[in-house]
Amino acid sequence: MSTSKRFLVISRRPPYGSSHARDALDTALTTAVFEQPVSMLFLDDGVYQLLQAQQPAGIQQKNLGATLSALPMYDIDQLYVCDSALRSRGLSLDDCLLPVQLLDGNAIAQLIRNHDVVLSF
Amino acid sequence: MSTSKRFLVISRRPPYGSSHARDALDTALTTAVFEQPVSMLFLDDGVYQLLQAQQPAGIQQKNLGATLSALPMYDIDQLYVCDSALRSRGLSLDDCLLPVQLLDGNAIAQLIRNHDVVLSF
Amino acid sequence: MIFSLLVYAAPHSHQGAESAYRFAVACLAQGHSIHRVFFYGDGIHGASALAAPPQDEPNLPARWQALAQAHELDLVVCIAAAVRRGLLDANEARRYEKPGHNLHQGFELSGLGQLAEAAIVSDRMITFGA
Amino acid sequence: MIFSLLVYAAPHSHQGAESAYRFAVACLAQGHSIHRVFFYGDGIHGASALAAPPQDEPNLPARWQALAQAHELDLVVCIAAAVRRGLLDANEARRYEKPGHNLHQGFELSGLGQLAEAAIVSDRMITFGA
Amino acid sequence: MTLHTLNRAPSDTALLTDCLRACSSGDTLLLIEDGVYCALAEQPIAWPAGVNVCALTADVAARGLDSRLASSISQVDDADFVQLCCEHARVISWY
Amino acid sequence: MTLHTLNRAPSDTALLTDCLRACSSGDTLLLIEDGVYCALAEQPIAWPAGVNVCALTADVAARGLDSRLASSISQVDDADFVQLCCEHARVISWY
Repeated sequence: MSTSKRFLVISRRPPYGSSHARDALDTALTTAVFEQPVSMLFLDDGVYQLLQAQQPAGIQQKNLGATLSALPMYDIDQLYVCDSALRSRGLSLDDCLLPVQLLDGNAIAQLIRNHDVVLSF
Repeated sequence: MSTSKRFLVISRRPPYGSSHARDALDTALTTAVFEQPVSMLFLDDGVYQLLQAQQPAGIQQKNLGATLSALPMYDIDQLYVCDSALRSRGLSLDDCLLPVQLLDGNAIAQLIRNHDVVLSF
Repeated sequence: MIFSLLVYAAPHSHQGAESAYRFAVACLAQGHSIHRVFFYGDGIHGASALAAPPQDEPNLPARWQALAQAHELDLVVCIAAAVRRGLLDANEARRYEKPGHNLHQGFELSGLGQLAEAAIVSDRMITFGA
Repeated sequence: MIFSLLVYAAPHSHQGAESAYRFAVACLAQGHSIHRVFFYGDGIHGASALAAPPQDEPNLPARWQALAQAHELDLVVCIAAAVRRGLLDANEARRYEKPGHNLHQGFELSGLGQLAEAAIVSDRMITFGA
Repeated sequence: MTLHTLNRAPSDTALLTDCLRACSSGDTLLLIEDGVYCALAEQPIAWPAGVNVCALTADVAARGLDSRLASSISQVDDADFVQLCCEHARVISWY
Repeated sequence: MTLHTLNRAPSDTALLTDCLRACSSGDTLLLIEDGVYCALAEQPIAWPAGVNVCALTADVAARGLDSRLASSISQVDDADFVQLCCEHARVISWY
C-alpha cells in the first residue's frame, strides 16, 4: 500500500436515530489510522451531529459529539458543512462543537472533484 | 378471541426497494385470515405499489402487484388511496391494478377514527 | 391496561429497538401488563443469541429475556421474517439442515397470526419502526 | 479494472444487498476483477450461514461464496458491526462464550481497515446502501 | 382520539405531511427519536389546530436540544408516553 | 468526472437536492432501485445542465415504469453500469 488516496466521507444522517452517523465517523477514523488524508462533509441532517450538549446516556448510546470533537487529534481537520443545510435549520458555526468550514453548492461539487474515494453514509 | 377489531394497515413505501410494502401486505392478509375486518390505506410512495405491469423477475423478487390483485379474494376490499399522493405523482385510478377509493386529508383522519388498530409500514 | 408491542427495528442499526425496550420497562413499572412483544422485519435481530455488543451498549436480547421472565410476557419472533434472515431455533435448523441455531432463550418463533392475535386481545398495540 | 464493493444493505430488507451481487456478477462477466467485497452495517447479515430464504428468493450468502470461489475474491465482514449484531465466526464465539457461530463459509471477519485498504488498492469503490 | 408518534426529522417532509394530515383535533403527536428535531424553535412547524405536540425527554437530551425547543412543545418522559397511550384509543407510529 | 447513483424516490427531496447540488457538468447520474421513480415523465425533475441521467433497466421493469419514463432519460443495463463506473473517476452512492 505505497499509494495514497484522498478520501471524502459524506455524513448526512442525524445522530442516534440510526447507526449511519457512527459508521461514517468510524470509517473516517479508521482511514486516518491508515495514514490516508481524510475529509468529512456534513450534509442535510448530518449537521445535527455537530450540535453541542449532546447527552445520550438516557438512550443507552455513546456520545457521538465527544467522538467528533476528537477528530482533529486523528489529523482529520478538513471538516466541511453544507451552509444551506446549516442555515435552513436556523443554525450557525457558533452552534457547532468544533471548527468546520462552510461550503455552498459549487464548492461541494469542487470538493468532490478533489477527492479520489467518496464514501457516503 | 371472541372479540373482533377493525384493523387498518397503512402502507407508505414503494415496492421492492425495501421489505416494508411486502410486510404490510402480509400483515393485512394474515389479519384477514384471522377473520378480522381489514382496510388498507396507501400513502406517499406506497401508491406506486398499485402500478400495473410490474416485472420484478430481473431483481429476483416476487411480483407484489400480483399479490395485491388477490386482496379482494381474501375479503380485503376496503382499499384506500390518498388522492394527493396519487395526483402529485401524475397518476390516476386508471393506472391502478385494482379498484381503490380516493380519500382527501379529512377523509383520512376520519378513516383512522373508524378503526381500532392501526399498523403502519 | 394490556399492551402489546410490535418491534420492527434492529438493535445497533435503528434506535427503535432500544425505544421499544425502554417503553416496555416504563409500561410494566406503571403496573400495566404486556401481553406480547412481536418482532418483525429487521426487528427479528433483537432476538439473537449470538449478539455480543460492546460493554457500553445494551444487550437487548438478554434484557428482553430477563424482562419476560420477571413479568411473564410473551416474546414472539415472526418465523417467516426470521428464517429468511438467518435467525433459527433448533427445529428450523433441523428443517432447513443448517449447522446451528441462534434464537435467544426466552423467545419463540411463530407466525404473523400472533401479531393479529396480540392486537385483538390487547387494549393498545404500539409499533416501534425503523 | 480492479473494483471493490461496500455492501451496507441487508438481504430481504433492502434491495441494495441484491443490487450489489448483481453488480459483482456483471463486473466479473466483463473481465474486471473484484479485489474485495466489504460488508458493513446491516450489510453484515448478507454473510449469515443460517439464512433459509423461500425457494423463490435468492440465498445471497451462498451465491457470494460461490462467486468468491470461482473468481478468487475476498469477502470481508466488518468484525465490530458483525459481533454486536450477532454474526460470529468460531473464534469470536469462543471469545464471547457464545453457544454457536453463524458466519457463512467463504467469508471472514476483519477490521474496518480492510475497507480503507480495499479503496486504496482498487480503481473503483462502489457502495450499495440501505 | 389518537396518539401519533413520529420518529424522523422534518427533512422527511412526506412523512411529516402524512402524519399531520392524519391528525384530528384532540389528537396528540409525540415526537420521538429523530422526530424531536421537529420541535426546534429555529424551524417552526405549522402544527394543526387542536393537536397537542410533545417531545420525549430522553431523545431531546441525547441530541442536545434541551434549550432549543419551541415554547409550544412540552417534554414528556417514558412514563408519560405510557400514560398517553392509555388516554388515546389507538396509537399510530409514523416512521 | 463522477458517477452518482441514487436509490430513493423523489419524495426524499433532501437526498435528491444534495445529489443534484453535488453534480458537476460532465457527471452521470444513474437512478437505481427506488431511484428510478425520479425518471417518471409525469413528475419531471429539473436536472442540472450537462449531467447525463439514466436509469437501470431491471429496476425500471420491476416497478412497471417502462412506458412512463421521461424521454430525456435513457435506460442502461448492469453491464452499462459497470462501464459507467470505469468511465468516471469515482462513484458516489446517494441513499
